[in-house]
Amino acid sequence: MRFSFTEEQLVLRDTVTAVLADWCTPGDLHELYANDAPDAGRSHPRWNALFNLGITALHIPEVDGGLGLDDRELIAISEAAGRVALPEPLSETAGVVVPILVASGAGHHALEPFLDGGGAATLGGVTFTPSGPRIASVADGHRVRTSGITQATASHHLLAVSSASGPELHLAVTADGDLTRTTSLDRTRRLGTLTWTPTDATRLATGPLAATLLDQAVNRAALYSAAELLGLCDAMITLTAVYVSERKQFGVPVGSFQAVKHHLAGARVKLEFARPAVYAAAWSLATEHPSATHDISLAKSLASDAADEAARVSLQCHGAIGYTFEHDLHLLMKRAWALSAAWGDARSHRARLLNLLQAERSVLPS
Amino acid sequence: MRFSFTEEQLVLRDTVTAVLADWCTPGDLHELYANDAPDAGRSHPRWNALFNLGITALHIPEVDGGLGLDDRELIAISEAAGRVALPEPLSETAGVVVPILVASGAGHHALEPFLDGGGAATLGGVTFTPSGPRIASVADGHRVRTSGITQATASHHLLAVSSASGPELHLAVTADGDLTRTTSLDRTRRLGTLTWTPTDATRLATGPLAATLLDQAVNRAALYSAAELLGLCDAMITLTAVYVSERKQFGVPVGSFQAVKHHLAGARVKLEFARPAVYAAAWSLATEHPSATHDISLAKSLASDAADEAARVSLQCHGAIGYTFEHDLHLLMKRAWALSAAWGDARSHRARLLNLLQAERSVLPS
Amino acid sequence: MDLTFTPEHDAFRMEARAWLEANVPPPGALRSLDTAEGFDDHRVFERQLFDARWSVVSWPKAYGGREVGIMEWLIFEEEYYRAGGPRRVSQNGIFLLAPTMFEYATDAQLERYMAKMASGEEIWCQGWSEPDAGSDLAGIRSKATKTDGGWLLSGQKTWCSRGAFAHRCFGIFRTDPSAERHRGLTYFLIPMDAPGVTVRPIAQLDGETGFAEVFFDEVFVPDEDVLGTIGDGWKVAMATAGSERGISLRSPARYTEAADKLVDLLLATPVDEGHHLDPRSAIADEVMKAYADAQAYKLHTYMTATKVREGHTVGAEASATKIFWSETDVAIHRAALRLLGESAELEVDDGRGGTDLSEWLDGYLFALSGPIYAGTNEIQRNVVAERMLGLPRA
Amino acid sequence: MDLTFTPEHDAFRMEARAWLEANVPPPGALRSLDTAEGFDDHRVFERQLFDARWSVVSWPKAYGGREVGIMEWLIFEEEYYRAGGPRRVSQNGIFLLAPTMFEYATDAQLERYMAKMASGEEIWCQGWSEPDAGSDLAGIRSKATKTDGGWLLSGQKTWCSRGAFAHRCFGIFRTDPSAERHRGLTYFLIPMDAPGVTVRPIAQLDGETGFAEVFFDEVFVPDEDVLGTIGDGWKVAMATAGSERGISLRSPARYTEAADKLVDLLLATPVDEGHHLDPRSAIADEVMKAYADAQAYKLHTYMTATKVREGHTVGAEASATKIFWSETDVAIHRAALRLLGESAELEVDDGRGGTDLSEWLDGYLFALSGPIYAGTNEIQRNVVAERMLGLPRA
Repeated sequence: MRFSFTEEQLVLRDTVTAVLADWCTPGDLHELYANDAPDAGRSHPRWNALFNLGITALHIPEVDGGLGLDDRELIAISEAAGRVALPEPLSETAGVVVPILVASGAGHHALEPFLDGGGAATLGGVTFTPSGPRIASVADGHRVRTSGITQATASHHLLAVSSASGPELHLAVTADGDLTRTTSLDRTRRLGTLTWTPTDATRLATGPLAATLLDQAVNRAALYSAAELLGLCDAMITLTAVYVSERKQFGVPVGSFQAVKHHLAGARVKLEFARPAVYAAAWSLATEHPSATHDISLAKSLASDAADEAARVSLQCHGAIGYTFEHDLHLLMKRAWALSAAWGDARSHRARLLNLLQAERSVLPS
Repeated sequence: MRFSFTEEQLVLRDTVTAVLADWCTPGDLHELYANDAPDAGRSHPRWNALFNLGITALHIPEVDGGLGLDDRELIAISEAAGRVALPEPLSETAGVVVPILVASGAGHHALEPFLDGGGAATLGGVTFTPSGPRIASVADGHRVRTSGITQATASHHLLAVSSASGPELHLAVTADGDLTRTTSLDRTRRLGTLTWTPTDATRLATGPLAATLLDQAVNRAALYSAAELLGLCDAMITLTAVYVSERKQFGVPVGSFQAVKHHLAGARVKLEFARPAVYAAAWSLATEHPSATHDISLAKSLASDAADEAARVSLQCHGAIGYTFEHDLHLLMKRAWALSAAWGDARSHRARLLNLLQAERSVLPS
Repeated sequence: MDLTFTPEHDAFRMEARAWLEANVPPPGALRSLDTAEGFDDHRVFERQLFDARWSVVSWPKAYGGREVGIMEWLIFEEEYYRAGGPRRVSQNGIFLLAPTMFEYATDAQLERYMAKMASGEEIWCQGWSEPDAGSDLAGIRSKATKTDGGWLLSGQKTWCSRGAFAHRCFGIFRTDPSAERHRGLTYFLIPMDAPGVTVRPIAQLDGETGFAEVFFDEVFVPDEDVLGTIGDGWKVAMATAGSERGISLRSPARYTEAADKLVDLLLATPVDEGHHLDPRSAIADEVMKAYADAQAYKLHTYMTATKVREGHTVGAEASATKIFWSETDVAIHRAALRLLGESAELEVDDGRGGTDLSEWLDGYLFALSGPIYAGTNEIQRNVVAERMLGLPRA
Repeated sequence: MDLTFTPEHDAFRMEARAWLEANVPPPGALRSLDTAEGFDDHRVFERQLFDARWSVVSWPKAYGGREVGIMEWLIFEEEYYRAGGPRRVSQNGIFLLAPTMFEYATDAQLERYMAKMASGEEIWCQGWSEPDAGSDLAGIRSKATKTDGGWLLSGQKTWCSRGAFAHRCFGIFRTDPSAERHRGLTYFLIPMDAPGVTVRPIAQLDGETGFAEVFFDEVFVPDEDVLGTIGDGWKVAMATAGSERGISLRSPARYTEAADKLVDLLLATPVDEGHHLDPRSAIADEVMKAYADAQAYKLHTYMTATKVREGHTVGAEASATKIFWSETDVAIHRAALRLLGESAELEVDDGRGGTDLSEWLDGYLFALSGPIYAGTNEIQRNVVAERMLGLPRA
């Protein structure tokens, strides 16, 4: 039992944090909001700066040319990406698609883009329910329409499901399909719908393996949303703490009022106790611990609630200024709202937790 | 539309309040706690003082010798009784049993004790569920065992159900049965179980009429619990406001701290908005408005939540002193806890509200 | 105690309902209030309301009203929300400024402004807050100095709702520079097209310009546009603040209609089978809590209206009311977004080839401002504690 | 990052489990801790624990401990709650006083007190609060004046947990009457049977005497029973306060065990058929929230324990921890009472011909004191805001 990051893990996280500080400023996000054409704000240099740190190859075994690391490293990196509301598919690529590719037994060819091709990948067409993934891809003749794709315009590859004859998992090339943009309140999520053609070349898995990988993909998406929510929480609370320490009303900083203190203290306590649950779930997932599903639902439910609370009190403590488009708060708040609901909200994950506990108890002798 | 009490109604309420101030002090309640033998603390003078105001005859038509008034008068009286945590079956007698007797068509003989016999009555053996009353009376040979009777040792009559051959409503004489005491956290609720014998003489109604009256009885019990909760809320908040204005810490009254202010303000707001709902439900019931069931569930859900909140913040704002047996707060708080759960807690009443709305919508053309 | 409406009330209701059913534009037909085009769309509808004498039912007939009482006003509002009437672009004028005008304005002022306010010809914005005076209105620094025949106003106001497109502004300025806090303030009625007025629109959360910063550089306002007495602006302004927080701004129907739609949304949400805990039931309780609060607000308003009609005034209770309606509004819309789940963030087809916020998301963003504006709920809780419960001031 | 236990940890766990399974009395077998008889029942069990060297596992072997680390302590606590071990009557001594003793006591003091504390031979009560110094400990007025060979203590302490039956008391008294607030205080170890000590038991919510007022009238305490330096009592006391709020008082197992039982209660609660909103599902979410918080507390504790073991100290985080465990405890028990519904208020057969609070009701009443004692959660929130978030002091 040693529940903390290693020095190496912290160094890697801090390196990523430093790169993000350069390449993902509030100004960059404001620009993306201002200029929301389908391919706008796409920052090849930003993605390359992250890619060059090897993050997308993190989960790839060393024997295949990757870093041979796992979720214990990546979880802290995703948290850092959340802190700046990164508008790139970093968690999607490194936390979901690449590990699924590795687990699917896909060969070197499939992994290559993520080793040295600048590859960015995402997923879509599936949502979380307490009883399992719900497939939301729709057949369109020989093609498949997959909606709900995050960072769609920033991704080269799409992990998606075709369910024509039983569920199949595919890795589609976005440029080969037709991409249409969906407008989210958080423009920087760059949601989209891809209509693509399943082929032998795109097929990753069928039958039970496809179902297992799909379960894993949704669990991974939930966990990495939770990690980003931690970062968002922290960023909102910090931004607000600075603001209320400076902003004066009635001749004193508003942060000296007990009501403001208690709002922020409450949010901070929630964050403080959500964080270990997210890290523990990353450990469970990386070590294939039998409690991984339980731990991911625990993590997502706590992180979603913490983020809702942090968003609520941050807006309230900012007062009217937080309600403006030009202030930075909304950049964080809208992402927090979206991720809190994405891949199962707090309630849905608590529902799954109860299902798991109930199943466990019915197996045990009474 | 004139949503307020008449002068006469307010005078009646204030008269009752004055009598309660004399006959039901915190000291009286402490004594009842201290001396909790089955028949202890029974205060004939207190009941007689209330009886002499004619409250038990309030619902009896003038032609039968009663006051010919209704729930619009009684609701404010029950609120006043709640304010002092009255340990007598005032709401049970005047708010539930007598109106049911009147509605059942029972003759003068049945009503007589409540006109000039000092009669006190209560009910038991039934609980609220969102889908209707659940009968909790148990057959015991020819006898019936009825539990969950409030103010059992203070009541001469018991409105109870026998379900041997279809539900029947009876008015049993407590002295004719065997009464055993049940211990509640709130000793002053004087809960009990009566084993009694249904006879032709006790039978009030059978068949559909019995079912209808049972529905009404449970609705009435819920409404009058809500009214008492309003009084309890108000009393807890007032007691606490006085305490925090006097009690000093860090050299100032604790009531000057914003956290304490906001706790109490929150509770007061909840009370402020629960109150009209309780009064409106009394009006609906008295005027046989079709929304009466809806309005009672609305009232009980709001009053239960308001009382839970008032109890919570009152204890917190009192600090350790509120946690002691010798302080008055627990007299109010324990009653509030009990009544908040009794006759359907807030959630159960919201569940019934949703059932009602769903039924309504399925009837309406879409 | 009587919670039924009279036959006259019922007739009034039916007349309003008939007109509204025939005239309220379908959802989305008017463009967003917070755009220049939408602002005009909404003014056209205000004119229709005015012509049919529905825009300000409680006002004197001389200014386009019907001189009806508070119950009729509540009935009209119920019908307006029931019919899905659009947001009122003239709201700041008719609900916030007008009650103050009727209390403090000269006959000439009433003559000059009220009918145009009622018809939407002149839209008013509010000039309350300043960068350093948000919740603390007494900290106002914008000043007015006397000049021949009037005053020269200088300073900066912010969070002026409707400020981007409005014709006139009402607000308070410091006329006695030596006085502090609540003293030496005066209430002015200001033309937005006067020389020296500069408007900087502020985009709100959804990117649209619901409010503005307004800069005043020696803006001339004639003596006849002072409302009330010189130096008495705080008292006059507090009358408006009372209206803003009190019952007049927020018709209960706004919440009961939204809550009813929320229940519809709940009942239309598919139940997910295959597991024992039904999350729809878990959210159902949150939905019904919001529904119950909307109903409670309605009944509370009827009780308050009865008091008002019988001559009582609403004091600190207005603070309790403001806390309650603003939090109910958030609760209703938050529950809806929870029901919508992952799709809550998505915009919907606006019927004009673009997308727009869904009704629920738009309503949520709007609701979020409730606990902040018109005195934050933190300030209101202080008022409830100190004035309703007698707790000591800090 | 490694969340598994070593084989040595597992062996330690199994040894503890075996002993506890064989020795923990069945539920209700010991009478209530807050009665004279129950106090003795619990001391008998403490002696058994001590004899098997389970009463203070992390202490030096010389005083009955096993000198194991914080992880083993957590494991023991997990097993203790898993086995349904009774409330620890020696808690104030072994969890609150002992850490301070190990930091400040002389060897002679340790020799004199620690083994008897560990065996339950001497039960300690705390003497912190005074009638006018509850959350504001710096307002202490009880004083100690120097006399030959020791000090004479006078004044009044209140809310002394276990005070009605304890043998010894630890607390701070003002030794420099001219000093104010945090200065001039000294920490004393006081025999409760000394002349001049008067105990007034205070009945708590359930009518039992969990705490007491203690009056001191020139009570002699010898110099060797001063803990730490004269005048340094605040610093010494804060070390105890840190323990009280920190991880040492509240084992996560206390909450995870209760939360697991809560889930069992939920799954055993009958579903009411015949209506579409299943109230069990509505409460289920509240149950699972409590369950999730208990799990979160456990994981947080593992993380804190890792830090502590690696030499970090716990500062303001202890305030966050205290807020979280106390509110989690209330949430778990409140959810259980909601599931029990109307029967929640009823007492249950105590197996000795009487009735007693049900486990859940008893747990709820106990939990309610959590947000109040050891520094109210309001004070703790101030600490979190000022020390963890850097907000300005009022």
